[in-house]
Amino acid sequence: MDTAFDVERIRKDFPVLSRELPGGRPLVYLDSGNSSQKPVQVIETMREHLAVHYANVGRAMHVLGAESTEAYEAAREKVAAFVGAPSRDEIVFTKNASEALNLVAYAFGNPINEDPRFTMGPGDEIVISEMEHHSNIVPWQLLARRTGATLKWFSVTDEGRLDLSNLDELVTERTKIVSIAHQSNVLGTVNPVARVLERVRQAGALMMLDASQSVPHKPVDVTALDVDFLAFTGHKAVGPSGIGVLWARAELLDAMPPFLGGGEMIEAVWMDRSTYAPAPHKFEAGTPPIVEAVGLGAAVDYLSSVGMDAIAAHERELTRYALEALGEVPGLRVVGPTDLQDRGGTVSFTLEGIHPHDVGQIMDDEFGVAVRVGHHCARPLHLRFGIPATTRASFYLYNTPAEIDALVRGLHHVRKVFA
Amino acid sequence: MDTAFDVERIRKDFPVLSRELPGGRPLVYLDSGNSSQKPVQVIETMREHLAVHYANVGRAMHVLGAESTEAYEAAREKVAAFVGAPSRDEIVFTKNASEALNLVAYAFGNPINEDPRFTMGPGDEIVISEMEHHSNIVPWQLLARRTGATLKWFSVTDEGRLDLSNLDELVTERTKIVSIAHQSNVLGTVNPVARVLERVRQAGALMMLDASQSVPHKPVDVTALDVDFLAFTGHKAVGPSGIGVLWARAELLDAMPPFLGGGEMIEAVWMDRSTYAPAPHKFEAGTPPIVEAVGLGAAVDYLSSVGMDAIAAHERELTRYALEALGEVPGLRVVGPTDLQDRGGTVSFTLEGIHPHDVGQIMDDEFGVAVRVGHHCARPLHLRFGIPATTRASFYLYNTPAEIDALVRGLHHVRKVFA
Amino acid sequence: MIAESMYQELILEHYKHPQGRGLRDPFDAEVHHVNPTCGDEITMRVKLGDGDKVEDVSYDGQGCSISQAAASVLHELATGSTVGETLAVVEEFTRLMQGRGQVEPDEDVLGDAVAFAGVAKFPARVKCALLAWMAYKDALARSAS
Amino acid sequence: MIAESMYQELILEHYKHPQGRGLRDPFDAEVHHVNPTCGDEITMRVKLGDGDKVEDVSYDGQGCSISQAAASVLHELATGSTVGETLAVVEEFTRLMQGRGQVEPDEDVLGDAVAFAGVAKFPARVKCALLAWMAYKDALARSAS
Ligand SMILES: Cc1ncc(COP(=O)(O)O)c(C=O)c1O
Ligand SMILES: Cc1ncc(COP(=O)(O)O)c(C=O)c1O
Repeated sequence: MDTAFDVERIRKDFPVLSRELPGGRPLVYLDSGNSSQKPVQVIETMREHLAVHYANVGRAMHVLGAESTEAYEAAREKVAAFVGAPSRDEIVFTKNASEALNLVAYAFGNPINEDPRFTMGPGDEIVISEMEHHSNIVPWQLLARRTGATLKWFSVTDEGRLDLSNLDELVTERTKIVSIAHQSNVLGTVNPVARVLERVRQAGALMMLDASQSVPHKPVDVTALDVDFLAFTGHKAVGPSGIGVLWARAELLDAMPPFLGGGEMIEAVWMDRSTYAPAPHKFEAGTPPIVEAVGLGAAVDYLSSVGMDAIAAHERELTRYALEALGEVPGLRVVGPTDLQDRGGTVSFTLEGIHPHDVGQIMDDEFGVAVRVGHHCARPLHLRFGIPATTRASFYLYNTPAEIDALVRGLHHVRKVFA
Repeated sequence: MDTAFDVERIRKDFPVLSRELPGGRPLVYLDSGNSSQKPVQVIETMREHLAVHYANVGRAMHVLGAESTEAYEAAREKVAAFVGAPSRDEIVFTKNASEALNLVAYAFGNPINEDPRFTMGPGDEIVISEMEHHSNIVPWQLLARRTGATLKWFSVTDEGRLDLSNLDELVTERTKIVSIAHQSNVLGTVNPVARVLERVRQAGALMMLDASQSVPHKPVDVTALDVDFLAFTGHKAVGPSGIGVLWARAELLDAMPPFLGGGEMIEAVWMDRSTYAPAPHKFEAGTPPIVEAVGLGAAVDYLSSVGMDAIAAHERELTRYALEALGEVPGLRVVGPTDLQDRGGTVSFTLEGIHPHDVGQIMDDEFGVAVRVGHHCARPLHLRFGIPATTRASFYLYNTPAEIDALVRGLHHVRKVFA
Repeated sequence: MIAESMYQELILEHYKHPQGRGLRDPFDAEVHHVNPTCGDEITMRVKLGDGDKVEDVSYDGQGCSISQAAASVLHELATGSTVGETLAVVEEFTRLMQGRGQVEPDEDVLGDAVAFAGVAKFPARVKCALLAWMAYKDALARSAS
Repeated sequence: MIAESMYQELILEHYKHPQGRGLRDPFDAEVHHVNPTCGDEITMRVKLGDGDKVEDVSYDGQGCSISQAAASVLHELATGSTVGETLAVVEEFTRLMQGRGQVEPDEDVLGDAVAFAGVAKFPARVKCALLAWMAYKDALARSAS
């Protein structure tokens, strides 16, 4: 392992990692792709804000209001810097990645809207992929049903890669938006954004990235990616629940109709009409997740202090180690790339003749190994591979090779139980 | 004051109340109508959940997942009991009251929907009131614009009461939904729900209550109120930011189309279609505000342990005291009822010749008195009274008569500064 | 080990050696149930006889050990009993499963099915345990009509 | 007292005794600006002379002490200066106001307007302080065209 990266020191920052589970089992947390654990730096920042700096933001003119607003807006600034956004005003706080994806989907085909980029009706097309999380499928299905537009999708190859062979037929001048995962939450695959984007630009469409599984794990720079929208979620990035992020180009935020209406997203309100605040506030109706944004600010500070490059390198080593070790378990089949090329630290697999639900439960019950089992909110991808479910181990900065050893030991035991 | 109600003991639960502001000022927090402070019971519950019980909910099969899910669903049960909901499945967690109001507004006029109660188009009518918070105005304006329906509203009398004189003309068989505040966030007025509801039922329409300002302050029972939808928000009820609640009758939740699409709101997903989970999960797309819901559960536990009747009685005494004391400040005019009949602990006023922004700033700067100044997200109500802004003092369980004395002292000083 | 509360010897035994598996003729009703969230499936046939007697419960399906073992245990309990008796068991089993681990199971009613008590603590698995039992209830309703 | 950083004697003085208030003829351009979030309003007229000279800035409006005093201070600073000089002040004033209290004001450029430095710490008040100054900039642009 990278010697500069002191995983034991990092583990001390995460209180739960030294927790003993009922029955005296140690915790081996390999479910960060589902949601990550939180360092004491985030927890304490939130506790302190709640205890002595809390008030509503924006509206209040007193000391607490000013402190709370400052902390909330500082978090926006931190997040903007973290993903390389040209302006903090391009960062919209949502409750999770799903809301961010829906916010963009609802911008299309809204009769209120006049910008041609966001009109949507029969004949218009939306393109997603077969490896998407439900949160990047269902909003577009609902949009297609509301507007009569057509939903299309990229297939996935047997190796778990985006099938780009029909890119030019899929993305055409009828396409209004292409939305795909930056990194798959099942396969670990990192998608070739630049190649897709090139075609999207030719077609004159917009492009969104679901970066829920990339932003927490490696350096992501929206300016370098050059896409139009990007969504991610705080709870997978050592931040709290209840906070997500939509980044979008300023001019697109300007062009989009409002989504949720209410306090703080307005400029002036009469009974019969309203004018709206400039972005990002235009999309932040009501009291925002204040403490959660502040917590996310502390989370990106934490990740930055460790270093995103170092985190990515650490996860790469863990993935290499895991792919090797899992390869030796009889009957185990990895679903997704088995090499390290363009893949992150998420490894899903099947174990012959044993249902993942049984794998997961015994791993937890007997070894304290927390893996995720099921379709991981990517049912169409599992249908594509003809399997109802997989077992998924996902790694983060606090995981160790010893934990992967525990996983493998557990799998051998599971095989014995069901032999 | 009520002797059984030990406000000094309660104050000790709220860390910020013993905080000294810069310059050695004590904090006099009279802005709970904007957002309330948090007791250590809520803060600690959240801290502990984040530190040692956190994982994603619903999907995970390991110990942490089970603990987190249990805590999240237990919070739903607590909230259901707190507002007298017949079933915990009628409690939908949102990010704030605004999302809850928008969720219901987006249920109307959605081409996906087939239930006649939720169709909406030209000729259909929506009824709100002139005293609404922007969060109960803008969603309906946007709905009217999307669908071509007509937005109408109740006027407000000079005394700050809902003008019901034209109730029968306003609410007719063309009306599909009536949405009004249970208690005004500016006037303090508690609206006559039963009288309006009677007419709504005659007209065959649905009725929503914006209970953001009532649920935190007095016993509220959805079964007794007998309305169809009710929204409130955690941060005004000693709970965290990032969490709100929609209560709705089970059969209406069933009839409504989904709003946000994504993980956890589905039953099964194919690339081209999906089936949806039963309510409440149908309306909780993506990872919910887990820790925030758990915090809200602790908040309603806290409020219940003090007793909502006792809290209401305490606030009533504070309001009586404040109305009397403020009545003696020269040039001060209360906007809203000046008696205690059907009114809560929110008192807004103007001070002749002095702009509320100046009042608020000097109160804070020199006395540490936190009041809210502006239009309090109720601009149409201020337009109706012909004033750009008011100063608002709002009380909660932790406030004392001495704090009202400080407010009054401050106002006298403000008058001197600007004399 | 906590595992023992869930993967009882009896459950594993039924999973590895399912009783009465396979679809048989004759039957009064056949139903097909799916748990869409995890993909578990079951096809179940019921044959009723005189005096409300359950003559045969035959089934086929795929899924985790819990769902498969539950079907096997159900077959054993139901075959030869009366409809009334089995409905009482179904009801008690459902109550136990939906009790989030807070319900004290009635062993006299449940018999071998009490082995599933540990499942109730895992909301994600409750549906697996109930799949066959809900299918059975459905099949009974269809036989009657 | 923190108040002193915001309600400077000078601000209160200008608020109570506004300089140059009232709309006057002749003028080259008149603008009306509103701060919709707080309702503050200002109507402003600008009269330019030879050599880019600002001959008169006249105004009327309503709002809080900060917005009203800002107009009065602006009147004093601008009248008699050149357009170029006043634009430099507007720019520095804007920079100060949008600096969230982190910007060190340049007193040489700002003159009396430095009294508003404390406002920058209160985002809600920044718009009040800027209302007249933005109106002035707008009026200049319209005079020129
Ligand atoms: C009456 C009323 N309705 C709605 C809201 C909106 O609540 P939130 O900001 O939590 O969405 C508020 C508070 O801001 C309110 O006072
Ligand atoms: C790829 C991907 N997209 C979207 C989401 C949704 O994120 P959230 O649940 O925070 O809305 C997730 C995680 O659940 C994910 O892994």
